[in-house]
Amino acid sequence: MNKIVANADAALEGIQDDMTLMVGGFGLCGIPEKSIAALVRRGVKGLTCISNNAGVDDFGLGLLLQTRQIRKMISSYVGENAEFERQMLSGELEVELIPQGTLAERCRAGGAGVPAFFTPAGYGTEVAEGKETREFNGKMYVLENWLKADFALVKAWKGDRFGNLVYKRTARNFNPMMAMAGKITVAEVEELVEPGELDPDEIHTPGIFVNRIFKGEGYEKRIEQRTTRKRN
Amino acid sequence: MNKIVANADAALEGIQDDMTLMVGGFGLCGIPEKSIAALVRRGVKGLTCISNNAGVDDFGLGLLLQTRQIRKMISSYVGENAEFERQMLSGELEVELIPQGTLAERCRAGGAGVPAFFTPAGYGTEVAEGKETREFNGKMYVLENWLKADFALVKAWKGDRFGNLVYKRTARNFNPMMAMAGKITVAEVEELVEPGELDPDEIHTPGIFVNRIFKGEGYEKRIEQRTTRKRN
Amino acid sequence: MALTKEQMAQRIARELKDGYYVNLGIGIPTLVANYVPKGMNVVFQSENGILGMGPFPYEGEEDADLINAGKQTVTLLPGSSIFDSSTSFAMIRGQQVQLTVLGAMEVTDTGDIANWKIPGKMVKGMGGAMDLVASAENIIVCMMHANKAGESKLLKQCTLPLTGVKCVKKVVTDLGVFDITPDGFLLLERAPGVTVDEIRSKTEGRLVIPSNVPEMML
Amino acid sequence: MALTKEQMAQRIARELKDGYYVNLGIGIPTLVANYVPKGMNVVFQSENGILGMGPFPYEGEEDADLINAGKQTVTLLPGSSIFDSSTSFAMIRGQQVQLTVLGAMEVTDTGDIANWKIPGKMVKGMGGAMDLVASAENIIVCMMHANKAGESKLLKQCTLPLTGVKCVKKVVTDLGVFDITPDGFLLLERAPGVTVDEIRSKTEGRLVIPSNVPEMML
Repeated sequence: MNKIVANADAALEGIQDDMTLMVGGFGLCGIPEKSIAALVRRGVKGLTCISNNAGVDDFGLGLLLQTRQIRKMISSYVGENAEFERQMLSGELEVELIPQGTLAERCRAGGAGVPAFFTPAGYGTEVAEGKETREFNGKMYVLENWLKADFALVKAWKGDRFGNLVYKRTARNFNPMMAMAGKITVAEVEELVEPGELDPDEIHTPGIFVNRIFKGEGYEKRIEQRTTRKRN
Repeated sequence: MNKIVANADAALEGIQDDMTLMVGGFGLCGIPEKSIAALVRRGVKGLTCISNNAGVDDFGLGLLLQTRQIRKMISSYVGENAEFERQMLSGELEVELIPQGTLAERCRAGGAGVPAFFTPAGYGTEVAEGKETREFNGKMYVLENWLKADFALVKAWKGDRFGNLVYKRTARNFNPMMAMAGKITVAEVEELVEPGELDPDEIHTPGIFVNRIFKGEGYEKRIEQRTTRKRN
Repeated sequence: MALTKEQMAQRIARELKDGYYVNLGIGIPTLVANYVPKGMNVVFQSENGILGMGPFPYEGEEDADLINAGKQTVTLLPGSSIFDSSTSFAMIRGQQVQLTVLGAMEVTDTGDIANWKIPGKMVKGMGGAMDLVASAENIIVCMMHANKAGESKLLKQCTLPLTGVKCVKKVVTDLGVFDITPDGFLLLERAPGVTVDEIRSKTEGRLVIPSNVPEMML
Repeated sequence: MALTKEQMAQRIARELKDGYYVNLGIGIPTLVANYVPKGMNVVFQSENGILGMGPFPYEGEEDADLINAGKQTVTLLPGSSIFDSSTSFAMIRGQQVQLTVLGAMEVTDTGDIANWKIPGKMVKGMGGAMDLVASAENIIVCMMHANKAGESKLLKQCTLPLTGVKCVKKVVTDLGVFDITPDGFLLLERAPGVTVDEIRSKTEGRLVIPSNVPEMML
């Protein structure tokens, strides 16, 4: 079982125009930097990207917005990006906003073979418009469908050639659910280790969910809001 | 934040007749031995137990069957227990059988605030009788409801006073989902460690799901099917 | 005198109880963490996947892999845990978080809240707000009593698109503290020096004024 | 000569492909693990929470915390991972497992399967079987062709309560190998020395017999 590919370009083999991609990360934390860069090089257009956020102007998914490769974003929060705002207001970019917990659960559902589930989020708001609602134990819920993707692009800290992944701190975020929901899941890691080096009890994403894995070199890991306190 | 209680008897404070309990474990692996023993001492009757299996005659939930404390079992597989069979066939014990994956997902749903979801398991069988079914992408699914419990009794390997838990090997099984779905969740552990000793990235059950925790002494950890191979 | 933002946070901190798990929204709610009473154990949840969030890191110790839901660099306290986004919202929808504090643009006297979208303006998204307000049993809204034009933000009906319906339990503004009751906003406390008349004049929604409304103690 | 159980397992092992994730049911299916062709990488999933299950432990090295879905003590191979039951069935329902092999009491010529309940007898439960058959894209049933009374187990319609409908893709019995096709059981191979006539006489369901039915090679 060897899922290692040489680099990001090899990992994205098969991604075509108009495909739907899931892209891990929260803000700029835990985003698949190398796969995003390779998407720019690949030049595929008309992409639908499912990602909690849309990057900043010159990093993360913002890079794909600059090159107009994204047709539609499915996200929970898309602030902090002037080019995004311009394309959205001009109608070049389609945007679907989904409550963050619903987004996470819809990705998990896609990976878990659950086509639909009820959630209280968005009941009574425009998010629920056109959707089935139902009462359970006196509370109202909205029926939401699974999300799946042609490719899921995720970023982990360590991985092995079976595709087993371990994430670091809050760089975990949406990556595990998206890894589950990709028809083809590409994982980029900071460190490739030998099978057996990761304790089976500590693996966050079992390798079965990952199709291709590669080691990225020189992660920028940009910080969006650098907040600190002074030493006393 | 200190959720440590002295022992199993203190941990079960509040469990009353006719309550619904979730009990972790798969076969005899990862069962909350000490809490089960304390339930026998406590003598509560008329319990509904949600547990993948029902123990063996003289261990696990079998102990509560001997003392006739269980009114109803909700499980996926209940073999290997003569007393269980006797009570079931005589009508003393009510039994509801649920596909294992559906059972796991219904527990998770209870903990995750998802009142219902669609699953393919059981479609076209007696399991789906009386339930709503629906087609998604050409395949038929059954609507299943969440499961919740007055108390969830789980067993972990290590834990801290915040209630953070780490499980060992396949003793994990149903414990994490049940920990999520208990109104009050009681965790018994082999080792109590100081907060900070468990790496935050390696915690399987975040403490928020656990209400009480105690260290069990002298685990039997009985093996149901001891299978080995000879050394060459 | 209307409360400062710091004083609003200070007042909300008095709603904390020992053993609470708390989710603080972006803005003034974040400041509440600075006023946890000494000796009280409160665990902060950040919906991007942290329980046991600590203060900002010391300069030079920022970790790009460790941020809060506001994308700020943070630290972890002993006993903290990290989890994925679906588990994070599982605990939110599963009502394991005892207190949620968030900002709002409008709140109604039945507990409806609007805080994510202004028609005609760039919409950034609801983030986790809709999940939080639809799930939490104990939601405190923290906001200015009136907008910059002087119009009340405590309304009979929201004019903006809703974030959630009948969910807010308590409102803390720069002028006072209000419970949402079947009869409307129940005035519990006044900011020091603020009169009942001023509050009445700035509240568009149904307002219930008890015979004695104490000044808040900070 | 009808196949032995070991030979049935051996035949099924020929359905394995490099890189497959495989779930083997209790009984004869478990034996398939002994016949993985040399050099082929196959990962075994156990629905109680293992990927990369290894052989039974050496005597004295049994770990009570490490069992398979049949509750037998097992070992882990390098690259294995452990997960909870909901994640395990997430991968099963999510169709990440490429091959599922399980036993049955009855199979129909449309792919229905019954393997969990005999009315009037003690019912032990379906375990994970209903999830597996409802989800897997590639299900091979492994069973004796006829029951102890000599009655066919390859039927037009199940007489026992169903485990799943229209899900079985292939059946390996002690007499032959069959694909489930729109026209019924398509006889692909005969057990060595078993005649087409014997198979026809022992098959109650619709049977399609090609002009040439090779003997199976083991």
